[in-house]
Amino acid sequence: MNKNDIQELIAKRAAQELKGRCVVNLGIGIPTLVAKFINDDNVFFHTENGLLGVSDVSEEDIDPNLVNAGKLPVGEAVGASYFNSADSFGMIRGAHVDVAILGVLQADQTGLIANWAVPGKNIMGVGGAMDLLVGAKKVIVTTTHTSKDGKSKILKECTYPITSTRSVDMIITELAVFEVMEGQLHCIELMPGVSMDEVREKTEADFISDVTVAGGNML
Amino acid sequence: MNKNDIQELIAKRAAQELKGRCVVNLGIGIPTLVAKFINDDNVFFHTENGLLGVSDVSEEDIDPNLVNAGKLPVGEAVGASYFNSADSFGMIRGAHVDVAILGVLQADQTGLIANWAVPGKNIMGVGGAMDLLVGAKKVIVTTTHTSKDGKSKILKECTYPITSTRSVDMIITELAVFEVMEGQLHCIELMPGVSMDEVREKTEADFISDVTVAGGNML
Amino acid sequence: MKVYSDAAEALQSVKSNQTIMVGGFGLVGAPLTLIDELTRKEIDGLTVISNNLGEKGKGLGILVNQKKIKKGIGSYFTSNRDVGDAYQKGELELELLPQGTLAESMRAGGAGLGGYYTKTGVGTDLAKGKEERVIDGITYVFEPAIKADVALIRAWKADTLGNLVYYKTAQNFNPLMATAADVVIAEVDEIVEAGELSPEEIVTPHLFVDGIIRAEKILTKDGVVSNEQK
Amino acid sequence: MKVYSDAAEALQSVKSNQTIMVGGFGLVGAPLTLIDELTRKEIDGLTVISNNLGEKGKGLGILVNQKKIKKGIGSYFTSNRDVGDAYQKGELELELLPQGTLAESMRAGGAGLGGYYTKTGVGTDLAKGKEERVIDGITYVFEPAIKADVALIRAWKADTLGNLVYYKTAQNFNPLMATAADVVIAEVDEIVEAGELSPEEIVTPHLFVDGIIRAEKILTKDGVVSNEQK
Repeated sequence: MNKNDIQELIAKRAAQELKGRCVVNLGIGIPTLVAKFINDDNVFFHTENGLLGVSDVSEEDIDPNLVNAGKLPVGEAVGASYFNSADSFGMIRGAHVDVAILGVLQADQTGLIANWAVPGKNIMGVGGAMDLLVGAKKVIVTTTHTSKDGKSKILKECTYPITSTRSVDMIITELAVFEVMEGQLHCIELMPGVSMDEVREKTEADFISDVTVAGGNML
Repeated sequence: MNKNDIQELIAKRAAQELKGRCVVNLGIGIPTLVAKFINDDNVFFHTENGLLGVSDVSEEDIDPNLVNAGKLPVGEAVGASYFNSADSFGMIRGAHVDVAILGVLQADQTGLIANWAVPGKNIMGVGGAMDLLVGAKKVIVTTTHTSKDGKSKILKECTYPITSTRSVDMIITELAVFEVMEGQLHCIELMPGVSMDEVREKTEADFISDVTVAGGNML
Repeated sequence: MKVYSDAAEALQSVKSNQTIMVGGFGLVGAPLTLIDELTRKEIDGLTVISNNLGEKGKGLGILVNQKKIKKGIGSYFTSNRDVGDAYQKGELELELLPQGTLAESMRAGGAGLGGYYTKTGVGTDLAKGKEERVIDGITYVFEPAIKADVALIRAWKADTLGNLVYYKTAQNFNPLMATAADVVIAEVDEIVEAGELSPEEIVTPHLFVDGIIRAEKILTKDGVVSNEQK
Repeated sequence: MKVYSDAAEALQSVKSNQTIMVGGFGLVGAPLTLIDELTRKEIDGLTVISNNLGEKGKGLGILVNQKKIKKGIGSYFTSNRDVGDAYQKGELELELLPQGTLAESMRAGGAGLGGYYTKTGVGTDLAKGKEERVIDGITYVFEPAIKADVALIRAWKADTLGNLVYYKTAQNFNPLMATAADVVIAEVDEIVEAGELSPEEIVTPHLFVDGIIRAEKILTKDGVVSNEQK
């Protein structure tokens, strides 16, 4: 699979988690792609720079003053509303956002994540990451399973500074889907064509194999 | 003078304090009358239940959902805006209201006031009084000089619970105008026909006679 | 978000001993239809957070007389003498807060904050027992955030998604309460299609709202009347 | 409230070593005309509170390169590499706050609060040295309110009194900064007569605004251009 296919595979799987009426905040990168796979009027996208009701925008309708948190142009859905940054983060911290889908630099086997700083480099940006972690009712991580140099991004323990003491609920990669239950990582699903051996090999973290849904060729 | 004349005399004098562009919050009672004596587009009235730009309303234009903090019907001035109670009190506490004109039960010779509770009776209502005291840049008290039973309302020390540890800036009665300077009460003006002797007689508080403007028949 | 056909259905989940926020400044912006239903419902032990506890025999004042309210949290109870009487008899607990503190504590609750420091009330009887803190030379008191199980609010228009706009000074505490309760039911004059309210005019985005009903009681110059357009 | 004829006049009172809030999320909703004037003004030692410090060589990024900024307070400096470089060289102090904390601290400053307790950041490097407090079983950190000498903001329309409305996601931090500075200057696309903005659509009431100017720099699909309608 090329990079694009991998990202779309992950985003598509994450989209399946959005069922029933829900308000969803999408992070930068793979999370942004999730919207492409949602065709449900009951899923509402929130962006922390001040809009509930994010939709796609066509090239000719781009408005430079209508962007998402990644500063990419977006559209305005029917029933959308705008608000200032304090009100927007009030929604997030106050648990009025149902799901946040985020990218990570690292995740660990207790569900803690690191996605805002790299030691040795300057700590230069956190944006809304910490607010989303403490506030969203459910947090789903979408990430490639390994970094560019092939190292596992799902570790025994994060080596980068953590984003929150709150564990995420789910991690979706191009290889598998993990759930965090009682502080432990459970692999609940393999992606099509992926074996548990491959997941074990490419994952530093300890996890419990709990595959009840056969997405691939073995349990 | 009858009660009405007394109230109008006090309100009219208070109105003279509102010069230049300013945002003014008027309390219940005599303060509400102050608006009658203002004919200046640069004076904007704020009411803490959520409106900047209070104006008079004629009987036929009364809207039951458009009221001031005293729950009396008001009108909407040109350039008015509405907001929720948290934003409204943010304006007050945040020192964005220039002048508050308030009634009192008691004031003392250091400028402290009591206007929200009477000991022995239930403490049942404070409303926005404490917020206005800590927040408004200038606080003017308008009050009859004595209570119904003839006792001075300007005391050596308040016997009722104080509204704030912040002193007011000015006290206007039907007998005189006082300013609070460096924690002391200064009588700066006598109302027409009022003698300093009468003021001294009807005032329990110690004050400094500092009458530079002859409103009446003596200095 | 559900559009309920009547107040009884909307308040089905409201139970005894819950904490309920009720919008309005006096009767202005109060959810009169929902309050009316509370007076008919067999519940008690309520903690009611509202600027006032209605007027004598009106609005929340009826609940006071029905002894359904265990505790009232508000800023101005003076306008209903029955509240003072019930308090004197020990039938009603009261917590009095400065109006700005009441509003701000709701906002804090809705915004996921634990509490905040305000200048208001410092050195007065209402700050007795409250923690003081000096920040940059100014003394503040700590006020905890307030939340509720249910908020009953009044808006002007809702769209079918649950977005709300308010009417003039009938706004007051309503948008704040909408953020600070587990279940938020709004009573409105009119329900319009999604897309009919401009994105810039919406004050309460739909993510805060769980249910809406059309108001059956309306405040007019001549007092509270039934909504004849119904 | 004064309508200034140009940015130079509007910023006449801005001095070295002041704390200045600058609106915008990246370039969206940033007061580009006023920033442009800052780049021409002979000042330094500024503390700038803004979500970002512009982009490389754009907006506030120019001020960074001019070494006029002593300290930046914001949530996301990554989008301008020059910021990191200046920080490494010790030429620029930085204070990084979670975006929600940055926004909330401005709101607190504008609303006369001393500070507040938030869950955000608890247990992370950004909360190091910050006071923790457990309220109802949840751990929060204390965050002080933020204020500034001057706020430079961007709105869509102003009326002649100084009431402001904003455009879509160009709102962001602007209405908050309008409450939290001693002097507030707004740059707008259009100035209309008082009464032309509906009382319900006004986001920033005029009591917050000290001066307005018509924008000369406008963000378009093709980047920042001069306002030709001028």
